Amino acid sequence: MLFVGGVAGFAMRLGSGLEDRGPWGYYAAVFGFLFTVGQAAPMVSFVPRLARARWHGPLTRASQVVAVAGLLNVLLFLPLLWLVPSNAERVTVWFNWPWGAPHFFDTIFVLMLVVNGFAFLWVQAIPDLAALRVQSGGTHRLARLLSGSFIGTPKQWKVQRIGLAVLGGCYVMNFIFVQSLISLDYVMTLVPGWKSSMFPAFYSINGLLAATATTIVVLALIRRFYGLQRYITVDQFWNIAKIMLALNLAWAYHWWADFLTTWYGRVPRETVVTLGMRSFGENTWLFVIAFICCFVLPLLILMWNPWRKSVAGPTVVAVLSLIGIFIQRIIDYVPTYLVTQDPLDHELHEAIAIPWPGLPDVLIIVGGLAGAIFLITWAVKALGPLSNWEMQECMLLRRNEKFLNAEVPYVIKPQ
Amino acid sequence: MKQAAEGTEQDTSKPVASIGRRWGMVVDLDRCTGCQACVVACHAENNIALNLEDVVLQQRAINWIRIERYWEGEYPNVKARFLPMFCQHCNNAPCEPVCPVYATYHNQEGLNVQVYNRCIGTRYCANNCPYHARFFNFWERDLDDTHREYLNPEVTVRTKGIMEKCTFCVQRIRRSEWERRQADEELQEGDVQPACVQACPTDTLVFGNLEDENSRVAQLAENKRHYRVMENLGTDTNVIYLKKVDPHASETAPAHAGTAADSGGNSA
Amino acid sequence: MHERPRLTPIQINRDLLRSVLETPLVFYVLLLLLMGLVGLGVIAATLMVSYGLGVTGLNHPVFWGFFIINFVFWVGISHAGTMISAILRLSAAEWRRPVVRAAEVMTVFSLLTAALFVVLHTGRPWRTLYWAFPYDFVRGIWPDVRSPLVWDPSAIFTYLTGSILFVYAALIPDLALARDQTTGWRRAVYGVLCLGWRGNARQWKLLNATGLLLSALILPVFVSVHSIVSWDFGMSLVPGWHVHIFAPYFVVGAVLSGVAAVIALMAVMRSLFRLHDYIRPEHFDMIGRLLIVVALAWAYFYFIDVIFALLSNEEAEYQVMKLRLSPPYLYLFLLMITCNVFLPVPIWMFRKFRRNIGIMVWTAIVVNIGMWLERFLIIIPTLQRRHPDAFAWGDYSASLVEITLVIFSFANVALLLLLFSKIFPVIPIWEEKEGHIWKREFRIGKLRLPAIVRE
Amino acid sequence: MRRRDVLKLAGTSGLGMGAAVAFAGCGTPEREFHLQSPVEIPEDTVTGLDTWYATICQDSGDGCGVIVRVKSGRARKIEGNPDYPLNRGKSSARAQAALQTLYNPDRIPNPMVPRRNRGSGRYRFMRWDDVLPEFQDKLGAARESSGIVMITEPVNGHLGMILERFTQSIGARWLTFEPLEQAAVRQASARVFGTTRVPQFDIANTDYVLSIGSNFLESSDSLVHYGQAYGNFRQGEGRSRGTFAHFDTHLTMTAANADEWHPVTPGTEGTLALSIAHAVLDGRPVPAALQPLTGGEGTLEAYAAENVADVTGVPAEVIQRVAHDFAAAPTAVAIGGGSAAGHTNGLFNMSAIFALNLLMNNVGRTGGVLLNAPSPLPDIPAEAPVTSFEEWQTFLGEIESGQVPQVLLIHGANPVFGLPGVLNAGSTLDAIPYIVSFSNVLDETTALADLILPDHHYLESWGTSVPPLGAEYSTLGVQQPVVRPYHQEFEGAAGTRAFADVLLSLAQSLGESLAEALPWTTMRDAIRASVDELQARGDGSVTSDDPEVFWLSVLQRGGWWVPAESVTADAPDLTGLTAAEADFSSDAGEFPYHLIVTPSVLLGDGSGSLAASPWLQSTADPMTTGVWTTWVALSPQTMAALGIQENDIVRITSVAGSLLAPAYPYPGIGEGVVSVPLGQGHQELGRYAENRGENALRILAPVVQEETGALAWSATRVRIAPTGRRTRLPRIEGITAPVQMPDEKTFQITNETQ
Ligand SMILES: Nc1nc2c(c(=O)[nH]1)N[C@H]1C(S)=C(S)[C@@H](COP(=O)(O)OP(=O)(O)OC[C@H]3O[C@@H](n4cnc5c(=O)[nH]c(N)nc54)[C@H](O)[C@@H]3O)O[C@H]1N2
Ligand code: SF4
Ligand code: SF4
Ligand code: SF4
Ligand code: SF4
Ligand code: SF4
Repeated sequence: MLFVGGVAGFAMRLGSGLEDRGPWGYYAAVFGFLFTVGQAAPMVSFVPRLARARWHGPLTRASQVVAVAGLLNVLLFLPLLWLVPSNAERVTVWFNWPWGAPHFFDTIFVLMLVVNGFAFLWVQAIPDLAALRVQSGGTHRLARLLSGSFIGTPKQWKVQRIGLAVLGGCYVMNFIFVQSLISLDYVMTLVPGWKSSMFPAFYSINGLLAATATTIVVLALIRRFYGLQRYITVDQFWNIAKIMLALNLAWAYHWWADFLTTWYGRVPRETVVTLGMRSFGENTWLFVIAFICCFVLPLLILMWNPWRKSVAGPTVVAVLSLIGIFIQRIIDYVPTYLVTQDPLDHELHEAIAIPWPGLPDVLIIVGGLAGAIFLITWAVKALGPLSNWEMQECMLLRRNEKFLNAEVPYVIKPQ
Repeated sequence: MKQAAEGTEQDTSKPVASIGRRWGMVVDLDRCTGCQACVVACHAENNIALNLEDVVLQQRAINWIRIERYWEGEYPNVKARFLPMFCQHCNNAPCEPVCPVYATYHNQEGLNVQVYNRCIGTRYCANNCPYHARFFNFWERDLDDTHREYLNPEVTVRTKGIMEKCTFCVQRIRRSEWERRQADEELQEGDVQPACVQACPTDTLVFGNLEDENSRVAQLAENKRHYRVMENLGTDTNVIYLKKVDPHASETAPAHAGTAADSGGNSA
Repeated sequence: MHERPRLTPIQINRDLLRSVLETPLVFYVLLLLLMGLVGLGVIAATLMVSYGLGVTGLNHPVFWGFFIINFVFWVGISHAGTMISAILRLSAAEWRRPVVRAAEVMTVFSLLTAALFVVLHTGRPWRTLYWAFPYDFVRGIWPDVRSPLVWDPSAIFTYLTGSILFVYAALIPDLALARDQTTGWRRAVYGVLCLGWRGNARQWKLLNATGLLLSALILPVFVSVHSIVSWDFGMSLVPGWHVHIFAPYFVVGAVLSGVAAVIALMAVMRSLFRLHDYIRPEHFDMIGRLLIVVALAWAYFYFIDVIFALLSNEEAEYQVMKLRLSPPYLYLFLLMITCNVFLPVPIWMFRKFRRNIGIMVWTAIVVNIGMWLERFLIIIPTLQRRHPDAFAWGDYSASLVEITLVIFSFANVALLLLLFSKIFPVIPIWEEKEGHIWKREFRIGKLRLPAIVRE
Repeated sequence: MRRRDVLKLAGTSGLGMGAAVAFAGCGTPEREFHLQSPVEIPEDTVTGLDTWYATICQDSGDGCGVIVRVKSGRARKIEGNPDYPLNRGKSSARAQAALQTLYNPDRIPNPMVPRRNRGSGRYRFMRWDDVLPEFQDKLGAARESSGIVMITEPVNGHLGMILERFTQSIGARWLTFEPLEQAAVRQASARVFGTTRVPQFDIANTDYVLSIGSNFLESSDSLVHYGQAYGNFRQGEGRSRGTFAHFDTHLTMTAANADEWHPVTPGTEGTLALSIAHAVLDGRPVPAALQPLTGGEGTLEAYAAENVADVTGVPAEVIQRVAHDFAAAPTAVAIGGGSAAGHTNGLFNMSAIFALNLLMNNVGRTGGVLLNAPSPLPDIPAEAPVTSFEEWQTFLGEIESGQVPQVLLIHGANPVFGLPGVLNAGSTLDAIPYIVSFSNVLDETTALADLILPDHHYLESWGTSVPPLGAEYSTLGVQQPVVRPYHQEFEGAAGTRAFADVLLSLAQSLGESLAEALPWTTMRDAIRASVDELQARGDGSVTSDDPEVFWLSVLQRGGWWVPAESVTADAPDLTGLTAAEADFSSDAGEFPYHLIVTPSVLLGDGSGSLAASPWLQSTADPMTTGVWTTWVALSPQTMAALGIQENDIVRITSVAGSLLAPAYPYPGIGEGVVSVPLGQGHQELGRYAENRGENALRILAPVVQEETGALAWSATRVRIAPTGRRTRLPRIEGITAPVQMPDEKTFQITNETQ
């Protein structure tokens, strides 16, 4: 229903036409947020696997299932193609490429990322779906459809593992690439004179932070609503919280590098955008809130061991981080879409204040979130909240044993 | 002292208390003939080390003021343009915050001051100066022969390892202040003439107190031909140029072009 | 397969103290050679201080040259220490054990060398005390904290202090061991140095806490040091330097060159001190995998930098990039990206190559060549084309003095490492023993699999 | 020598000298300088304050007034004299650099004789008392047989007067040397304006300047004066901006400052001028004064724009448009000079150009051509006589054929350096048995001397100058010593002596008519006598009843001047002038390029000791920014055709010789012309000048302008060949020619003239 409300909001916006992208700022922010958040989460399952730490078992499904929101993301993306000019009317990374830039190519890349996410999810879920297929005697249609003839021979496992590794690796690179591209084509190059090389990286860092934050939130929700307290323990939260804290710090670090370089240089065409519009100046309060949510509060909360080594602490911080990222997206998209100057100008003359969202905007925000949550919930239901085979693998290779007088975790290293 | 340039919002708030005096220079490009009198006058006044041939070949020649010559167009419609360039005494100087030892700072009269005995020669300030106005002493100078006879005793002789640049002939400013002080008077318009200003036959260079509305320099600075070099860097210079008048130019050369529309001369 | 051999503590002691207790001929040969190179460097530096910076190839506009390149390079190498010790210690990675001390010590020595270059490159080095010391020696004027050149020594000396403490704290048990294994004046010296270590539970607990605390504290320093060095360039207005991405870009580059240097160092130690049981192919394997990520991250940042130079719509930046991409710099550019990414990363993708120590050493050297060239390409072509005022564009060619001093820097670090290895054991003996204690085997099905304690 | 007492300015606290002095307020600057020196202070006290003394700059013969800052007995800075009418407080690069010629480490400090032979390069210092008697004897002996030759630069003022009388009374032949002779200009001026003193073109007040070949901003009669005028011409207050059109063989510094400039084929400047005249007349009949130029046709139809476009290289519509603008301007002036005067048809060229002023009827009017004020003293000439090249050829020919003079006296001239190499002036003059040079640096001609009696530097000696240029005031500029001679006479050393003083004391010793003609013992006395005459007039910039006070005040001011009475000149007389085409040294086949030698704004044509000043050597040439050496400016097309790269050393060969120079791709020159700057190529002249660059005067072909006898120094053709060698040309602009960034132009232009 909320999603339908969101569609209504979209229709209202559509009524005012696609010529002027000013009113579409919030819509674009929602897209930016969902795209980042939705597509980021799967990376969290890939990275610990790479490090062979063996605590990540419970969270793989939680993180990867968020990728199904990609469907919504693609739909949200399409109207943006009409909102932004082609590379002939602005200075872009496509330079003078004569056709299709950036619209056609960006669509391809976005689709590629989404497809990659789905593929990753699918490959990861194959053994579980196979188990489901066998358990249900072949009646579960989805399982039968998606798991094919997987029965768990060593060769099939090997192929699956390689597929997982390759898809995971590609996914990380794809993600960073596409986020950087989106940040350039749909945000930065729309503003005349704004050429901060930090921005794509910062945008991607927001994404990486969103990865851990989303995973924690989804994990917490799954834990709560599926009653999986025995499987999803503090361990998972604690380990991801460490990564998340590092990313919160990285977020602040990247912002600070951009800020310091701009502020120190005192070049008017840089300060008007970075300082006047995106940090201090017109939109100070919004930025301060984002800063507090993404850096200050997470640092203050996760500094303390009891709060870090719990379930609630990281979850709270994750939610705060997500709020901060959303505000950051608003700061990214809304004022840049309200810029009326020609993108080929040398300098932005006036920093733009972010207006309050109108009713259509609120509907779109709520609707977008609702739609994404709806898709994710459905996928969790369809595929299951935990990945059985990962859980089993982790439990096999990581166990608590006695050592002298204490009980310590041992990690078995077959490689 | 806020000096907003036209068309851009510049926050140039330098926390330097003004004492009602901001030294500035106006350079009228329509007058300069390229005769180099200013260059030699500056050398004579400021004890600049001799630019011997090997120093020039090493690209270490020191010329606090230089006449930049730009080509424009192609034969036979070729022109040469002369641009006197020296330290612009920027109110928002990029060279100042980067000096680790406060050897260069902005004083209350608007001058960008170079303190020789404090400079340790990191050369960061020279990298950061957009106008290439700073010069470094790579060698120790040889003053054993007769060249020390005509040194100006009011100007320090710099050893190796020290950065130097145009000072707006600060020794002349101080000297004129002292002379007026002996007579219990204030500095007046026309009292101070830096060496280059004094030598220039065409009156291209005009010096004075930009804060004094009645001074010639302040009035010329409001001339409708006025502009600053590299204005968009936000350096807020105290040197203001008056555009060259060329009745045959197709349009006023834009300071910023969205695309490289205007001919910029030969490519390097 | 886990190749960890079975070693007794006595064996470990003997092997790892060998470099301290015995002095083979090759040591003297190396010592003389390195001291010769260092001596040449001292002569070159004296020439420079007497005659002025004219003996270098620096000119107007290229005011910074080989010395700054070298400075940034060595600060970059110094990042290996923390990367390996602190991060791996905090994440309890098992394979760090033989590597940590060598990496940390290399950090200390490369930082010292880097600091030396900073002092050398100034016009009046005998006055640079004014700058490095936060005290108003004369007339109540303190160093200007607005300047990145003041942040530099703060960061470097903080890092240096932290690293020295790190090294020293981890050395204590080994010094105690050395004390126990030597006699005479050596025993006395080691005795004093080990601060009365007895090896009881309380002391071990303190040592662990120290290690963890220092690791956690030094991590932000590690990130900040090379960020601050990058801001020597980032804070300027020079087109090509005023790049916002410099901070993380430099940090990643530093990690890349530092870790590659550690690879080379480990291989040298392994062959020189016959430590084949301790430094095993699996270590190189792990480092190789880490390097893939780092190299790709570096490539991402570099790619962004290049794109933005072309994208900025500023002619001056475009001219800088054009200069970098025209001969002769074009060849250096191609060499650099080949050395940093296109050659090593595909090699590192394969387990077989990762476990081949010879190949790893070559890729490490290649990476460091590439990183030195990267700093060169950041500094020199940019200064040649500074700013839209084209009247003073110029060129640069390094002089013999500069080249000598660069070689000197390598010789200096090598010499210091050599001397260190003579006095202290290069592999933390107690960590090795700890690793042996913490391992165990498990049976799963028909396999006996090794395991290690985690956290 | 006694210290001077200089009166404090009236108005500041006087020291009760008793007599009043009045300064007439003509052309006074806004602020007076405190030219003061305490009276009655003992000799050796160093006061710690600096003092300024006024004198005349002698670095270019223009005679600008300068003031010199002296502190602790050393000259520290030279500035323009704000009072002096010619330059009104402004100065040039050369004036500033006089400090370095004064304190030149290679100055000759004592009288010298060569150790063994002439030109051995090793000298022995002598004392004046030891050498003067012998010199006097030889002079006396040669006087008997009329075998004395004196070679100097062209001088005016008191030195000119003294030399004139000296050479006349002693029966010496007096030759003056001007490397790039301006005879065509002077004679054209005589024909058109009725006086050989080239008039002042009133650029400051005119609306349109049409210039053909002239280089009035870089080397002329007073580039400082014309620089000031140009500044006023452009943006002077109370007047609208003037327009400046220039025609020249290539883009010179003067051309660079024009609103439009057009290349003209060398030698066709006169044709161009007549074409412009034709367009200005626009069908009206040719005035009587210009009739001779029509060559008997009666009309200038032959010079219609379409007819001459090919031969001059200037498009017809340009000629017509410029002529139209020239004629339509409220006031306009036509200037000529430079290489146009150096062709075989130079007189024709210059006359045609100057005649354009007659068309505009602007002679004697503001904004037009102003005749120069006469010298204030009847026997002190404003003009300096110049010996023509033909005479030089004759003179050298006589020596070669056996008529060898016995004594040669040289001062201020360097013919061995400046004459075309084919004349072999060095070896010819070497035949003279006794050569005495008064130069204070060892130059190429002085290297032949048997006795060197070094002169003071002009900052150390007395003299006067009647400025050749100046319509407003009749001026006598007084040059006084501002410092004691750097090489002074006392126990240990012999020191230098003023040239004029040596001559005067010789005149006294040689007696008879000489002593009568030159009744003074020192130059100072001679000047004082003239100044007393001026005092007696009772008018002018300084008046006083007391001659002593008058004298001191004149010294303080730097001279005396009075507004000019109206000057009469002869009527224009162009009869006998025929339009002629320029001849060249050789045909275009073997020698395809015109060689245009350009005197440098810094180093001049190489005469004098300007090349010994490191400042002048190291200051950028305004057009190429080259320093310390000679180059050849070639068009990029020429270079491509010859396969030459920038910095390649090329050989430039004329019928008279060849020289080597690095090639500089010059955007402002066409394919048929090459340009070489003058000023270098010395073999002597000290450590800063020796053995660097090339002297292009050496390879000038000995082509003579028939009507004037002057050297046709623009008539040389050359060929160019690569040598395969390269060098690095030291340039201030660095290694690449700088460009403007299109998005951030440092040099900005507007096309609004208001
Ligand atoms: N007439 C006379 N002459 C004498 C003597 C005498 O008694 N009478 N005494 C003789 C003796 S014994 C001596 S030691 C010498 C001393 O000779 P000087 O060195 O001349 O000593 P002072 O005159 O006390 O001070 C010199 C200058 O230093 C300045 N000054 C003060 N403080 C500072 C500061 O912190 N920094 C700087 N840069 N300048 C400062 C003062 O204003 C003064 O102008 O004179 C000798 N000559
Ligand atoms: S022009 Fe250069 S040196 Fe002068 S103040 Fe500005 S930045 Fe500093
Ligand atoms: S060169 Fe001197 S003035 Fe410039 S930054 Fe270094 S210390 Fe400061
Ligand atoms: S103001 Fe003084 S220091 Fe500056 S350029 Fe002119 S003469 Fe030189
Ligand atoms: S003195 Fe005046 S006219 Fe001559 S170059 Fe300098 S600024 Fe230009
Ligand atoms: S123009 Fe001649 S006379 Fe006048 S100042 Fe310059 S050099 Fe001296």
